[in-house]
Amino acid sequence: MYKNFRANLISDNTFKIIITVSAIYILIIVSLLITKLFFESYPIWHANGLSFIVNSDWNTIEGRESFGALPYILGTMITSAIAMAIAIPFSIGIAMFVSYTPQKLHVFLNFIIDLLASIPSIIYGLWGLIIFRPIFIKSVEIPIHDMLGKHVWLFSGIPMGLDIITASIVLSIMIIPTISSVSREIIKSVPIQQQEAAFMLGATEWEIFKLAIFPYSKAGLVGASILGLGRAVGETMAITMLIGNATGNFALPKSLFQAGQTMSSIIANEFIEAPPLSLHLSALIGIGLILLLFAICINIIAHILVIRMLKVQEGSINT
Amino acid sequence: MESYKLIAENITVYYNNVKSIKNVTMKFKTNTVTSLIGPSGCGKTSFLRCLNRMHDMNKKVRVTGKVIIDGSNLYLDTVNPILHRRKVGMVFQKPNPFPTMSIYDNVIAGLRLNGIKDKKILDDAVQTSLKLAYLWDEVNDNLKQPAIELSGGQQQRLCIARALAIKPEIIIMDEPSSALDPVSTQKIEETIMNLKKTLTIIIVTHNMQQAIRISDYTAFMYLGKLIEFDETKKLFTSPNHQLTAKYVKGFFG
Amino acid sequence: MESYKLIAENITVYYNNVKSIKNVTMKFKTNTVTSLIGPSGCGKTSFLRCLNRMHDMNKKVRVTGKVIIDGSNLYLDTVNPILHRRKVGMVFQKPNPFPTMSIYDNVIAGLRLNGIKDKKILDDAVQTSLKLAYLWDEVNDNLKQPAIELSGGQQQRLCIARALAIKPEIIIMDEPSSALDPVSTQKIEETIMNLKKTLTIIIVTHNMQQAIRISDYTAFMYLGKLIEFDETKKLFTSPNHQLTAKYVKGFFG
Amino acid sequence: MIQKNEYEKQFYKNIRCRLIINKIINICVILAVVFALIPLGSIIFEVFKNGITAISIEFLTEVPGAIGAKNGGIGPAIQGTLLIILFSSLIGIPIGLFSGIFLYEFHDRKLARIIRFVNDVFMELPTIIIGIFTFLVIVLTLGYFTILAGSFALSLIMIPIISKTTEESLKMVPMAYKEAGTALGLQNWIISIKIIMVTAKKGILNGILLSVARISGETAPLIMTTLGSSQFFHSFNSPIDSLPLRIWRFSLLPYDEAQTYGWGSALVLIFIIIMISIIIRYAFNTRLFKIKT
Amino acid sequence: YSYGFEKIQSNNINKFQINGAGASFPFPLIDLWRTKYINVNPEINLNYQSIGSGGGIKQHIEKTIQFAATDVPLTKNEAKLAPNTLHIPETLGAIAVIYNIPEIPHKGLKLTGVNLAEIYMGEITMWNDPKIKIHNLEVDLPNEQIIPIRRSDSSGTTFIFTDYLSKLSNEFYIKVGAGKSVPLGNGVAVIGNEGVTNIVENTFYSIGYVELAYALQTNISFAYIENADQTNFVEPTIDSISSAASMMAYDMPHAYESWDGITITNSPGIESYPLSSFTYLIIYDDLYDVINSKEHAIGLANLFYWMLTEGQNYSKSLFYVPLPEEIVKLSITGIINLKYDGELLINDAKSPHYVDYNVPIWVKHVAQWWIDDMISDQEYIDNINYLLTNKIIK
Ligand SMILES: Nc1ncnc2c1ncn2[C@@H]1O[C@H](COP(=O)(O)OP(=O)(O)OP(=O)(O)O)[C@@H](O)[C@H]1O
Ligand SMILES: Nc1ncnc2c1ncn2[C@@H]1O[C@H](COP(=O)(O)OP(=O)(O)OP(=O)(O)O)[C@@H](O)[C@H]1O
Ligand SMILES: [Mg+2]
Ligand SMILES: [Mg+2]
Repeated sequence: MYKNFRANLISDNTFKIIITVSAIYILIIVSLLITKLFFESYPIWHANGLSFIVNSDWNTIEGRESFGALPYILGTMITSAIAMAIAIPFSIGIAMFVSYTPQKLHVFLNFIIDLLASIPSIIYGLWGLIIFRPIFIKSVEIPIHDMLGKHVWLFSGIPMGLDIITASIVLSIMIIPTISSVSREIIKSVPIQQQEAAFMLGATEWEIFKLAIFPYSKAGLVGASILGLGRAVGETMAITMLIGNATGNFALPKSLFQAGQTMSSIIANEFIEAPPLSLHLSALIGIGLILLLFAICINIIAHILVIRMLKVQEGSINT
Repeated sequence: MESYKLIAENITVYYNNVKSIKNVTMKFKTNTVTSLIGPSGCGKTSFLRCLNRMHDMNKKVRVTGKVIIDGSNLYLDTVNPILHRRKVGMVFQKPNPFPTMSIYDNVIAGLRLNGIKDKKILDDAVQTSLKLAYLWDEVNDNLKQPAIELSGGQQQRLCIARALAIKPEIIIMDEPSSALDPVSTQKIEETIMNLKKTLTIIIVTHNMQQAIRISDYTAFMYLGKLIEFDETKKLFTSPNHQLTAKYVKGFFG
Repeated sequence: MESYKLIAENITVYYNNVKSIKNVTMKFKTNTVTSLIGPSGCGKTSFLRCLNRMHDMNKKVRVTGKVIIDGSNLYLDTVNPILHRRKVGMVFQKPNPFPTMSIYDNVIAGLRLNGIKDKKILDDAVQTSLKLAYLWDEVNDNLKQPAIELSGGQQQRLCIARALAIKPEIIIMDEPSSALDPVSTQKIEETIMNLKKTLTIIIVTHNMQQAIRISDYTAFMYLGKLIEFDETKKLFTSPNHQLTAKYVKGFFG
Repeated sequence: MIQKNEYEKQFYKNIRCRLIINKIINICVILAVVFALIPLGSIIFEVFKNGITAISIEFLTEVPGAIGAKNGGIGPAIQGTLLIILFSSLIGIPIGLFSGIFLYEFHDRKLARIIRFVNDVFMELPTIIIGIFTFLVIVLTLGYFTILAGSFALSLIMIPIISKTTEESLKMVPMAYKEAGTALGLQNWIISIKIIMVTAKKGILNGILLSVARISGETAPLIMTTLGSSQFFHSFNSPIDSLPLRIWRFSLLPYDEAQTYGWGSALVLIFIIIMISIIIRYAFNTRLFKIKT
Repeated sequence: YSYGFEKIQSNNINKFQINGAGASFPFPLIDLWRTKYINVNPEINLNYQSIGSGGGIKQHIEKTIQFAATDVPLTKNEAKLAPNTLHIPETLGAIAVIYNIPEIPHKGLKLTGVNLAEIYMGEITMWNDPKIKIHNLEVDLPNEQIIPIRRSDSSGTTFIFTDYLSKLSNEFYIKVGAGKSVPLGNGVAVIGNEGVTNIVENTFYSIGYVELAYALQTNISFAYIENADQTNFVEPTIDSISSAASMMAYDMPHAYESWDGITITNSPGIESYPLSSFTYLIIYDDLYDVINSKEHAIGLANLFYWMLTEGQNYSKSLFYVPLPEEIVKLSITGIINLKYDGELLINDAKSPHYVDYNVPIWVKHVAQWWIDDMISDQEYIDNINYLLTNKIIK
């Protein structure tokens, strides 16, 4: 045995302490954040109680205040749901494609995806407003509205391009790179032996995915999607530029072609200007708190999903 | 020509543009067992993987040559390798069961793909295949157990069962018994002898006794080249090439 | 007592609270080779992993009993297993070189990561270990190549070299040559005979010929129990137990 | 026992269908790629087309000129963005990595489960809430806007992303490598960092880059923590500028010149992110982890 | 201008940054001042960030910046949180009502405040509604639905606009009211002036309101609005806006008084544009809490003084309206009140107008009422006594 092996075994404990402290840091920050949000929003809970969640009035004028968060809660749910429904298949498609393409195309696609994941949301917003909106109105909204607008409530309203559907689509475009970038890494790290096994059984590419890649990586893919959902739920700038920003009862989502509002967009629209110590400010922070609870719910659901799906927890096959 | 189930012609394999297998040609007769022997790294695995276009998976590998199964060339662009792979079962050097699936699901994975849903057929297939692979007795009351909880040898036998379940016409095995104890090995050998009646078998082995026991033909490879391919008896008793003689003696001596 | 390098006493292993190894006791003399044989799934790997507290990694496994190396019990809470693991080299059933490292880095991983930086020592260690593992000639002009690009057998020999590089006092090997061709196997066996002079070696094998050739003692396990542990000659020629006789005959018959 | 020809019949009956399904899915996948790339390509194209005309040495190095005038540049914004990315990475990357390792190492402990959950929630928090929080906790306590508040806020955005991706990547590393390391008598932290993490480095790196990219485009929290500035960085107790803020401000102004500068800033921002990503990838691939022989 | 307030020379000011934030409306002007003032005093770096009026007020209250700018004066509640705040009118602006009617490709559609209120409340929905038609007989209004666009983010622009509409339409006042963000549901809301301009530009039959500069920069059509006397439809120009401010000058409170509810919308005068507005600099009268040395405080006072005098010359190039002289005087009184740790930054004796302007507006009102016989002599004397006992006048 070599004499100069490091005999210093304390470092293992040091390491344990470092990683534990780092992890607890997260816990502390989040608790602090929740406490802070709760105390800052206390006046609105005190004044309105739970009716804050089910009411839809919104008036910020001094002396006429009335605050209800329902439309924004619904707005967030609907936009994120539509965005996820569009983005997940696209993202996983891209991730699948990237892992099966020839080397050169693969490098190029990776580059593009990474590039796109890094474009600030504000640029997506500008693009959505200036480039996407006019095209979308002309080629999608107006034809659909003319055909179905009168009969189907989903497509009623004025096709303005500043509405729930436009915001959701741009939102999905934004989160596609995030989800596909992470999914790609997950899919790439599925052990090749797994794929060989499926390959040998005469599986088609799709079946290889179904049989060998998906079961192995599904927990990771759910994780990637949650990452995307996180971005969707919390996205502020681009949504604010595109969703039409209705408030109060007008923001209750009734049609895809109607202006809406999400929780983060109303905060973005009004937080900066809400006077200190006002009920308005505490209502906005209250919405922030709801958003937080929202995130918690999403995670509980995802957690249940993952636990159901997850059997391999670590690594591949044990010896 | 018709008596050959599988013909590999002029196979050359490049890894990152470096030749690893050089112009290998082998012909495998229907319902025979052929052993591939040779020192570690000589290209046995690489060659086997050509036989069902397994290299398609890896973009850094290039294969040239022909592989003709039942008269049609697997390497033509117009051919769908999936149709052929069904006929070719494969067992790898390292056991690779699907880790998320139970033992049962692992065995019938291939059948499920082909759209077979009838539970009775599936149950049957599981039982038959596991019995053929001599795993049945150890797992029959625990078929729902995750496959990764099996021991190494058990996993390997599970992989054999999985390959057998799709009823291939050719089966290629890369050192299937290297992780098995002698009893199982012997039984696997019996299985092979048994399967020979209906199947064409190609097997890589380091155990020359095994090669002698089970195979009709033996191929000796060295540094990516096929040195000698002959009837097993002939190759082991009076090889044509010095290299073969040396290698084979190296074992016996 | 003093002549025993390693004593495993009353080892019992539970997987998910199911006993897989039952009260196994074995004593290994200094500078001997002991073979572990037994059918697949009988618990050989599980037992080996107890010898350097490898099961610590898996929370679903519980081990009871004592493992005494050089007089101190590895399973005491006050003992740091890391210090002992350095005395115990281990080679696994499946080759597992570090995939991101080159051949060179793999061999010296144990040294460098333990803080040895002197380039001369490292170079020396690489050369000596690779030579001992009979890999040197195949890779010496390509030490920077990624280890995963080696063939299965080459990878296994690399893992042996890696284990040897830390100069262990005991080396435990789980079917090290199952993926090797006879020539390499023979050389590995020579290595083992050579290492025996300074090391205590425990080896799992399915190849009984190998057990006979290299080992001083042989242990036969069956269904998680130690059936017989004796001098190799004695065990193979006149076993005490019927089971052993049957198993050993199964091979010779 | 299913008979051979019966099985064959089944196979040929189904194979056509399977191949068609496969083909359809392949086509869908390709369509997905194409459809996704069209808008994304369009974004890059627009930014490039509109932004390139703004780029000049003066634009990259000077403080802003008067709004609407054709002189000046975004020097302070570039400097500020680089500094903020640097500082938030200094806080965020180690904490993210270490907490990711914690979640991996102690994955079944109760504490780890709680923290994993909290972390997932954390990841979903709108960045604007993080901005509000930092404003309340740091800016108001200190009494001034500072790069430190901004970096703290952005590090809070990075940490959960890095932590999550690190854990996911580590989980993908086969146990066999951990076992090999353990058998070599290595300490746990060495196994974790020098073996497991190095094996998983691609995924981890990807997470880090994703988080850096994410924060470098953040606007909302910076408005509340660094305010923005038309001057270069000169002290830790005054506001600092950054590119997203600049883009935001420019985009809200009526002057054509401001619009052009806005696109120019966007182009510079994207360029910076690409450069950071290339440099980090390069550094990781060569110096840090490839051990010289 | 000369108000006896000379530039105080100070040799040992280090390079010093003055941070301000607030309304987006004056941002281009203040930013231009930043680049010009470098030549006047290179030691001072001005840094102004547009985060919205409310944002500026909030940061002012929290004392994280040295000064703020706002389109809307502090309300009573805000003033309570930030006592001793000075309001210093800084420049003048106006809101243009922009529209996109392809059939009328030029500016000059005539609208009354009531029209606007009804459009935004959804009571007038068609462009060819008779209530609009009656003022625009010379053009052919299309039979199309009106799409009203408004600001989504809370903003001073919306405040001024709704303040005007509330003054004109009682119904609007009751249903909606005046505020930085109001519960308007009709139409679509967009973030920022630029957003509103952009959407109106690209959406046929839409109407919106933006700061004048945005309308002028983009050459979009904007409407003439009926004046307070209902005698004329006024185009927003430098003169008409300036007139609106001048007409109100003598009703303005002093810098240190409450400005709650003070606006110059619907200002009288035949040529006054009714959607005009001040923007204000707001600053604590004692700078001790926000600046760390007297030298720097003096530097800031100098800068403010320069803004209100020479600085006004730069307004026109950016479509801002220079403050009328009456208002400049009013603003200067604010600067004179600036203190550092209790010490006035300039000497009283040097500023003859200081005393002049030290009479609170309500005193003037009381005097006016006494002249008009609206209060008795006794009441008037009581009032003067009150002023003396409370040391408001000496
Ligand atoms: N991780 C695990 N979880 C549950 N059971 C396990 C696990 N690993 C092994 N076992 C069980 O423990 C028993 C002994 O396994 P072990 O791997 O020790 O056998 P072995 O003698 O090494 O076999 P082989 O020769 O096939 O490698 C087997 O029945 C196996 O199913
Ligand atoms: N993925 C790969 N990339 C680069 N080279 C490879 C790769 N796989 C194998 N090789 C090289 O090709 C040669 C043949 O390897 P192969 O695995 O076919 O040998 P083998 O005969 O199966 O050996 P063993 O008996 O050890 O399994 C070896 O020299 C090996 O280094
Ligand atoms: Mg091989
Ligand atoms: Mg084993």
